[in-house]
Amino acid sequence: MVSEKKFKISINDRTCKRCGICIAFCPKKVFSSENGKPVVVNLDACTKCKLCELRCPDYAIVVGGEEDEQ
Amino acid sequence: MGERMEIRLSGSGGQGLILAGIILAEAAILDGKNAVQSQSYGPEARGGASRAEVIISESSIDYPKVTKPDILLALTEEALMKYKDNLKPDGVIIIDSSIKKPELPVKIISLPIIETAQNRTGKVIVANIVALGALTTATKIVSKESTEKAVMDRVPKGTEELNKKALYSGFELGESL
Amino acid sequence: MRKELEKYFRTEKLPHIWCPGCSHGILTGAVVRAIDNLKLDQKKICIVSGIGCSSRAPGYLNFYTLHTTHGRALAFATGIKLANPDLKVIVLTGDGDCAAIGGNHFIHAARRNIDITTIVFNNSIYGMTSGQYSPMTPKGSYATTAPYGNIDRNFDLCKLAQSAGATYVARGTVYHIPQLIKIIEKALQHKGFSLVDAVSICPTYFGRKNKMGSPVKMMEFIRDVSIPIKSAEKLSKEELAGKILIGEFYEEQAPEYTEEYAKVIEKSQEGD
Amino acid sequence: MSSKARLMQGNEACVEGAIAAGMRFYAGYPITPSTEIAELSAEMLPKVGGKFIQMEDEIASMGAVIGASLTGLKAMTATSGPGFSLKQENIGFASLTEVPCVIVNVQRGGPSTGLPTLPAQGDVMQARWGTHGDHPIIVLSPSYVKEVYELTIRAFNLSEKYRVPCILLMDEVVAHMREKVELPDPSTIKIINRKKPDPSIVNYEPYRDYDGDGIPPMASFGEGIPFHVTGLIHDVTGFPSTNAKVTEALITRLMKKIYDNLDDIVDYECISVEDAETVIISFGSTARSVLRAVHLMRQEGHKIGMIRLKTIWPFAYKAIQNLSSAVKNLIVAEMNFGQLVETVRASAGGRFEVSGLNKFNGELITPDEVIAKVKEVMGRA
Repeated sequence: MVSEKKFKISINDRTCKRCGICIAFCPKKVFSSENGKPVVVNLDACTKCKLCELRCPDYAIVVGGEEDEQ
Repeated sequence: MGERMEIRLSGSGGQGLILAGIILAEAAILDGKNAVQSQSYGPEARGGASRAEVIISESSIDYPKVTKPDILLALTEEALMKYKDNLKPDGVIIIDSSIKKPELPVKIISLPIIETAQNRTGKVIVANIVALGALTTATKIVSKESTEKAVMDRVPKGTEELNKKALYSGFELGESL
Repeated sequence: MRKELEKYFRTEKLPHIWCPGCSHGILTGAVVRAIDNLKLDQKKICIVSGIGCSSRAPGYLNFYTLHTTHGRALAFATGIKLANPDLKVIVLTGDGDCAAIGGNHFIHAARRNIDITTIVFNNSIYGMTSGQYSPMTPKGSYATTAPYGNIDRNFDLCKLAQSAGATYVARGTVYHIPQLIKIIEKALQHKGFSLVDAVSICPTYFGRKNKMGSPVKMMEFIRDVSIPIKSAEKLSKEELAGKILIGEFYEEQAPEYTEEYAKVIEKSQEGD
Repeated sequence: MSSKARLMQGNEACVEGAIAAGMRFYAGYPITPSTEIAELSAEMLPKVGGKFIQMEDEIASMGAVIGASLTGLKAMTATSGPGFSLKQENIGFASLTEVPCVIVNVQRGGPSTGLPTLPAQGDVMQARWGTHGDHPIIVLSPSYVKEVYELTIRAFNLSEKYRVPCILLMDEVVAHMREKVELPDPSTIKIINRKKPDPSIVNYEPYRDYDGDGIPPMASFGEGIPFHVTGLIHDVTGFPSTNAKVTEALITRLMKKIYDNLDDIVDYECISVEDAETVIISFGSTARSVLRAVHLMRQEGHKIGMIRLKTIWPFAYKAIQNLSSAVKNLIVAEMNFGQLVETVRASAGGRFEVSGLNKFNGELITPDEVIAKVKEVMGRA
């Protein structure tokens, strides 16, 4: 699925411990679980509230586009 | 070794004998001698029989405690009873005149120390300084000049005149012998 | 990890040792974000911890960091702060570390109102030693040393801190993370002893022993039982049973210890 | 400043020495018979811009001292038996993390609350092995008030030089007695400060032995180089490790930095040992009783000598090994049930008869008791 959004949500597989918190508490249900691993399935719905990033115990998620990464 | 003199100052806690011991030791140092001062600590120092010890010597002092005093000062009967034995054969005991003179095989000098403090300064609290003055002139263990300087260096600010009066009264007591 | 935060971490030490879903990682992230939001001078920050899961946090953080003995973080921190008041001193501690073995240091650091921010990673359990009850374990909960249910009454650390003399006291949770970051920011800006009781989750020990399910379920539980202080005022004692009160409890400007000691130095040198 | 003789208490000399050595931080908790050290530190430290704090307990005092030292200040605490026991946890921390600090223990009668106002030397082994695990430590013991001053300075110097906690093991007698002391001109006092990292070092590792002398240079919190300190076994970077080789290397280095420098650290005084048949080993105030006994017995023609230990740990093995074979008996005089005597016995390796003169009733061993013991031992030979 090609997103209209100009930003991405990156998930670091190396540090993610698959606790499921990001999936469960995203207000817009942006994530889905693939054997416990979060995958972005609905980027269009993302409002960049960044709660997933703030609540990730393993600093594995970054919500943001290029403008955020500069 | 030479000239090691052991002095024990005894009385009840609160009579200021530890301060008197410190001043005596400082006077000895001013005289150019060595001195060690020690004292009883703890509950004993607050009531009951209390003591301060001073050792004065021309040479260095090894063992720092008094074993056989040359001079014993006792301001209370209780202290006298506790410490009266063990003096050197040529030792001397100075007691306050309020204490009944005991029969002992050493020289005993009875002086109205506490009374003098009361009558001459109006303050019993300086009996320790009166005693120090009397001991200084009676035994000549330290010089009068050094004792006076040591007293003035140690006593609290504002009490210099009172203590000087007490010391001079004590000097007179010792010299009257 | 977000690029601008990387400088605050010893990234080569990650991933950290905490279990999946352990929210100590969330709390450590919150501390770093608060520091970043305030743009504090990284080279002026010293982070001190005691012993336990919480106390591993400083090892991942790129500041002057000190991992001390069990319960003693505040004692070491007090020495650091008094010796060098220019340092911003932050203590990261756990509920057992702070409230049990370190309880005495805690109340006295609060009493002195020394400028230290203490953040308690409060997961209601001794995690590092595998699940014994702490002074913050709710009465009736289970732990490896409370196999028949915990009969100890638990501390309210915020009340304890306030009555001991702390001048900033607040509680947040790992669920209410934006609010918690704000609270930590306020604590860091406060001059004096500040306490943040940060309610955390331990899925591995507290969760399993108390059949609370996954980290997600535990987060949901915290969400459901937390009440802002303002709303709590209208509730009865019965209605408040089992609830976690969150928000800012107390704030006061009072003489700070190291500033008071600076005056002692001045006074001692008068007339020299 | 000209030196001037004055009457000074042992505890007072300790504070004077500490400040001369550069002490700028003191944390403590009141306990007899060490309290004057805290009182005087509280008065004197702010005058030189230093800091004093009375902590909530002994454990906290030791923690605060280590914290202060990590910021670069020379720090000290003082205590007595029960408090010394409480400090042991963090003394271990300072040993492992190599944070310089000075701990004064004015020994009193024990165990437990024991005899708070009376002397003892019952903490000889606690000073060496009080904290758990293998660890380095240096322990000094003064016999004279003047020596309290000198050894307090030396305690700071050794602690800074070797990055090791240094214990000044006093006893109630030497702590509370007042004695004539002439303080030296401060400009003549040798002061040693901890080695700092060379500014050219990139990526400073706080526990790397850069100079090959076993003593890593020490940065301070607040100086700009972030680093980590932990009470866990750590590698050269300062971060925890459970690797067997790392562990072995660390403990070995910690011990070797002391045992490779015995000649620098160990100090003792030999008196009349050249032709002695009986040698008495002693330390602290007990050594003064022994000294008197030696003088008195020499006057009577007895071949008696003494070794007065100023460094107790590491032990003066050489002092025992260097004794001539003319020596028949060693007596260890100490105010305890027999602690240092076991180490002396081990050092003697069967070359000499070793016996203990022990007193543990709250009173100083007297010269007469020393003489009686010597005569008893000589009678046996």
